[in-house]
Amino acid sequence: MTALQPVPAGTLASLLTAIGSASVRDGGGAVTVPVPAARLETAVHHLAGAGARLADLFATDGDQVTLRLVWGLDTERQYLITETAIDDLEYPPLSDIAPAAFAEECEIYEQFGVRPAGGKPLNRVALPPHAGPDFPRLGHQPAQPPAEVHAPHTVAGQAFEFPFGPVRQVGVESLYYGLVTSGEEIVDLYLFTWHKHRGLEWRLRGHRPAEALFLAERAEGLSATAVAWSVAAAVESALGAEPPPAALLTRGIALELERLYNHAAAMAALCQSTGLSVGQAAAEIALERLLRVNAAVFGHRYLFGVVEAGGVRRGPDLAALQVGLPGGYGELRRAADALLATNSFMDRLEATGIVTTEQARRLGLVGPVARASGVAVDSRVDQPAAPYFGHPPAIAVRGTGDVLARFQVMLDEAAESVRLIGDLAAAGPGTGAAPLPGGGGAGLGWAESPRGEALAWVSLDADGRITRARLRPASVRNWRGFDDAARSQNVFTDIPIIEASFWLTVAGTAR
Amino acid sequence: MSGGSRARAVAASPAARAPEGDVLAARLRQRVASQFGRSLHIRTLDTGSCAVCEQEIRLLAAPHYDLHRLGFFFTPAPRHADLLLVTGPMIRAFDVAARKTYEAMPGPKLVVATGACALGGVYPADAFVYGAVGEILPVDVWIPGCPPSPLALLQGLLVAVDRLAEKVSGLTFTAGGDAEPPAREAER
Amino acid sequence: MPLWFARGLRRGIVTTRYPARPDRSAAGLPTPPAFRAGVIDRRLADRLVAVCPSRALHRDGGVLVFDVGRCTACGRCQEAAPWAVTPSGEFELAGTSPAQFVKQIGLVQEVGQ
Amino acid sequence: MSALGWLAVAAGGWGLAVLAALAGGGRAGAIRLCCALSGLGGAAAMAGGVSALLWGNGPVVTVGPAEVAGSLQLQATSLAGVFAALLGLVAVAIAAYIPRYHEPGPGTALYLAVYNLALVASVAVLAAGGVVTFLVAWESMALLCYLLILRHPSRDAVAGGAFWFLALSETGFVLIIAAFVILATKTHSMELSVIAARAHLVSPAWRDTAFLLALAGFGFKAGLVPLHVWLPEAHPVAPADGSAFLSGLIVKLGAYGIALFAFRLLPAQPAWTGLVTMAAGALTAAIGILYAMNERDLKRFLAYSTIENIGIIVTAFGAAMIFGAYQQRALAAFLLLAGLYHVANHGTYKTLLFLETGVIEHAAGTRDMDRLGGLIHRLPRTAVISLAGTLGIAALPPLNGFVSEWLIFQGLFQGFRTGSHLLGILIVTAAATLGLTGGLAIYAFVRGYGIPFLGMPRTRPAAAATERGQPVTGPALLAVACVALAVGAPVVLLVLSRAMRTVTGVGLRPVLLPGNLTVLPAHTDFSAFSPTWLAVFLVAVTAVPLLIYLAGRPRADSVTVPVWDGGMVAFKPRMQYSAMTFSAPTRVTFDALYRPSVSVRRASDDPAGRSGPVHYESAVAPLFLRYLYRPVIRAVEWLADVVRPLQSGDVSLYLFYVFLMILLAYLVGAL
Repeated sequence: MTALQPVPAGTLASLLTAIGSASVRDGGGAVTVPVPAARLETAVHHLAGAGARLADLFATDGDQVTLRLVWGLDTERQYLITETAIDDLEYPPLSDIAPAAFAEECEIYEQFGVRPAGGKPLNRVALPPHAGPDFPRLGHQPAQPPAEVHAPHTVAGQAFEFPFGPVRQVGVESLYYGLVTSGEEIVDLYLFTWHKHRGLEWRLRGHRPAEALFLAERAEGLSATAVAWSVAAAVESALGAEPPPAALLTRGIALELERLYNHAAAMAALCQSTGLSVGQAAAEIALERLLRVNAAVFGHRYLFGVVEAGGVRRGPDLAALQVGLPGGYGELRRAADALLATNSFMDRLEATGIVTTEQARRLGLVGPVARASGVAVDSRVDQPAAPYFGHPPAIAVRGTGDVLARFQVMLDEAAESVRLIGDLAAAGPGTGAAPLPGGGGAGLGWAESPRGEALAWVSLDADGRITRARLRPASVRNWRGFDDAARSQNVFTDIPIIEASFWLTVAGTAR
Repeated sequence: MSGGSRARAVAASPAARAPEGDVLAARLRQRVASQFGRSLHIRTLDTGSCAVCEQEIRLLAAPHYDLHRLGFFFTPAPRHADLLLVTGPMIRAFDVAARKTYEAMPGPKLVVATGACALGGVYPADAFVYGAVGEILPVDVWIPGCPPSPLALLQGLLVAVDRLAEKVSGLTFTAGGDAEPPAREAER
Repeated sequence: MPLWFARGLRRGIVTTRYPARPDRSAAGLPTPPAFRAGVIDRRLADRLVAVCPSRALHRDGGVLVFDVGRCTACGRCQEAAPWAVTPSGEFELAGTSPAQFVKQIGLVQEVGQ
Repeated sequence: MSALGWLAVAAGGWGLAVLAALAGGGRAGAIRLCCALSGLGGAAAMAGGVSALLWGNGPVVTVGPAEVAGSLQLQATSLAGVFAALLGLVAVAIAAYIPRYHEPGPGTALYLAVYNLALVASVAVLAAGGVVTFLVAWESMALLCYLLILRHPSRDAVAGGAFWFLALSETGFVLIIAAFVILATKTHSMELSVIAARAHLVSPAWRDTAFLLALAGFGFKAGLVPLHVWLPEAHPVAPADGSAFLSGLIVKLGAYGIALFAFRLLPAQPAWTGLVTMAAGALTAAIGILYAMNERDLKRFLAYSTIENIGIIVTAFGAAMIFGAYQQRALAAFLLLAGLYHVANHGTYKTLLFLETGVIEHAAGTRDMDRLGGLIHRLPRTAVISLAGTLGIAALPPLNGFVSEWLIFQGLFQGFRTGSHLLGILIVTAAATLGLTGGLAIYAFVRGYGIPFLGMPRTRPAAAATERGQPVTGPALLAVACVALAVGAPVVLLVLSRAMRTVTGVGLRPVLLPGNLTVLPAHTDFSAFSPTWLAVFLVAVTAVPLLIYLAGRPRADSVTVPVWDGGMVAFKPRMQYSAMTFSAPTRVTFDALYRPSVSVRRASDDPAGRSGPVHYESAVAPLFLRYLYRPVIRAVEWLADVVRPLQSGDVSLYLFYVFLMILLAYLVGAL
């Protein structure tokens, strides 16, 4: 979705003056502000203090490494990008001010060799342990490999690590948990995701947008539309292309269908994790029917290949939508009602895996997880763009932050999605794509995936090839809340429940 | 690793797979079919999929498809598994785990590569991925699709235990009749 | 639990009869392309090869080689040449050797102009 | 030769050992000679103990003029026989252990001299026929043990631990003196046998007072809760053989003292003193094992387990007293026998375990369970021997601990024979408490053996551990003794039943051993089992499948693959159960007792996100130190401040004090 309105006066302006940024560049989907390395720390202080949400942090590698911070100015309906050129190998430790930045700091160190000053230990995020100097990176190799300082069992301490994975239950993605436990409660929990790192950002370089979308859809298949949309939007805003409104309506329908089936799948997973097979069966019936709706409407059960740079490749089969959707959602609704009336199920959900509002803000969580913890962040409303201008969704928010709250948020969102689909379908969606103009550029794109805000930043060279693509699916953010949730007075058997309620993918994190 | 040579052959060139490899595979499948034909336990292995193949595999057990009626069962323990259902392009960082899982299974055992990634479609072999499951594990049955629908998975599993004949070798993927190419075909 | 029991009875059976009977839902699935004989020349073949994002197509002299295993049924080749490429409708594609997936589509001499 | 003669020989041998140690000046040869003499003395002591058991109480032998208070009065008694035999066994094992454990040197020589003197003092306690002899021997034993603990005074915590031992043992000594003084004044005799004969002269009030004083006084040494705090402080700081001697024997002397008062000096006890004794025992057993559960230091762990076993023994004694009061003399004798049997058993395997702890400490450089691991591969001999001791102390058949605990349970289960419902219930409650204790003991020793010996080494030293040059004969001897005490149970019971006839006048033989190696607990109509056949059966049950397995070896075409680990890169030592995590459930269940305090320092607590290690600490609150001893210590210090003014340093003032005291004494005498 491309942001269309100009830079407003007021808070943003005052922020910019506070940052002391000389030149402001609008367009490319966001307000872009150059910030010299010397003033970066104060700028981050100001922005974090003013309640700006650090949505992403990444680096690009030209003749020198450039650090880009993406801020969600959720009150300003805007994204703000600060650009900082790093001349030496260090930059001020941003995660001390905005803790959400930590994992990205680690990633940037792995990929570009620049690290936050102060020498705090950095975890390994994407690179496998055996990655040598010749292992492909986006930038230069780090001075020394990132220390793996995940929760070692200190002898003075009395906890031990319970290894779990990477090959886990049947039909789930590969993921390694280090579960540090005192024998009863969970003391700490950490994840290794490099088992699934496929180097997508590295692959995307040199591709044309069309091929890039093919790969981007497969970065996180369960939110293919959202990720593809974010990349497409980034390309469009980089090149200044205007997708036809009908195509944007189509994207909206696809995105909401995606949300619908994902929440059904999450419901099935919740039932499985609580051992309620009958509920799982009911939820899976709903899921399968919704997937068939997808296939009937867009020709693919998981909505691959709908979004195209500049528009969409396929239009929705509205007849099939009218026929299929009510039935599919009816199944979902009935299963949900039955579940809400099943005490043995609800008791497992209540007060399990609590994420406090403070944690959610601190770690920059997004999507249903954040909204269940009382943080009403939703890029469809905070940074609205077509087609959501005319059709704003009602955001579902809960305060308790436990699994039950996340479940309820998902149910409310499902209902809202059905309503939205109705509106969007009524507004006359269609197919078609605007041709992409030539000339390079860089732009930011975003879409609200079922897991939350999916961001993408793409820069293209003159003949339309990608020079750097940054993918940030929502999973990247929300896995960071997972260990906090798992730690809050839980026992082993709660962890699958919490994981199901987060409903994240490893593929999206490792990409 | 017993199937190593076969795996290499696959890697070398898909077209030129050693025929005696086929014979071996067929014999193995018959053996498995005779022993586990009506009760086969499946362990899944994700070597870097995009999480959609996993979703489809989970749906195999859902009411709409219910693979249990065909005598297939999922088991989390490779020790109890007769068939390894592999998704993803076989990430290099994961090969240790993949080999361990395969070696943890008792013989006779089958490997089914699932999805275009696992068949070398999406990711070319490079520093991140081997590009195909066959590079590491001795695959017996290949199931194309992105993702392979639960029906396709069912058919593949039944082929794996010789309860269905594979039909892909019989397909030509050519359609009869001919139409005149429109003029606008020239540019673009 | 009685609640669930009643629900189950009311819900009835949704399970497919596949493989005993064909399943109607298969109709909605994306399927690999089928190439119309006698329409595809080398130029078109090269364009099809170029649009294929998953390297399922390559041209080997006068033959278009199609690796079904690598095909993601994304439909890009059909968009590129709808008159020459149609959905095959085949979804039962499991094979017991990679060789079975490799299909040779004969090309014709220059068509058009 | 008479029992007393054997004991005299033992004392002589140990005396010579002292001389050898001092004369040798710590040369290796001299130390070996000293240990040889010490071992011979031990053998003699065993002989003396056994013969005392078999041939009953000997005559009282007075060395020196009878009328002088300082003269030695000695007598070999059946009651002391078990303890004497145990003393001998422990002495032999330790003698075989020392030469490889202590490196030669003057310090060692001095230590050996002290140790052998302590042996002499202990045997004197057991052979004492008179009050003065007993008290002198007792006190010297205590002081010598204090010196034993001080083997390495430079190390930290040693002085503290030793002082705990000395302070509590002196406190107990005062009470013991008081008890003896009461008896002596009421029976007008300083000779134990005479006191026992005239016990009926003592008025019930004085009798019970004396007994309770003795119970408390000896309780300090035996480690009855809440008088137990010195054990976990003193054992870790003493050298391995020193702790073995403390736990194996010295605490048993406390039990001997209690038995001496309960069954020899004051045989006619009312039920309520027995009840008090039994309750104290049961409480001690339960609390001992519960605290053992949350110790990471092997020696502290074993020390608490000693407290538990003393509790079991004293429970048996208390129940015996109750049955005695209710004229169930057979049961009383039977429970006393069972208690004594457990004394012998515990002395054996606890000595073994402490000695092996010393081996582990020397091999791996630590006693902290959470720094050990995988020792079964590096110290195979130690592992096997320790396993014998562990099975014994966990009271698992076919080892000796099971036999004696089974006997005790069988005795307690017959509480209904008292005829009083209340007492019956109380006794069975005690049995239930011991049941809980037994269960926890198995849990504790699965942990105590599994964490150090199984799994992977948790530290580099543990990985590099080797048992080359480590002592083995001593512990091995004790392991053999453990098996013998179990398999040879009928013989042991034969001997003990003879001793019981001497002590209680009840001939248990017919109701104990009806032939074919079967044991009946005191009444023929209750229950029966045969330790020997059980052992044979169990060995067969384990051996047969083993043979079948060995017969059907894995066939050639089968493959061996590593254990399924979820495909992770590599197991790390940090991924195994640690001592404290293994016992976490008990900390939750019994948190009322433990009051565990948890402190977590976690990377994600630093606002900068997730880096750095997690550090988790869970400490168990030392209730007795906090709520019992600290106030007492403060009171004592306050008292000292109060009376300090008396100490002016002025001689004439001191003479005045003396004058006042004499005056007071005359006045008291005149009344």
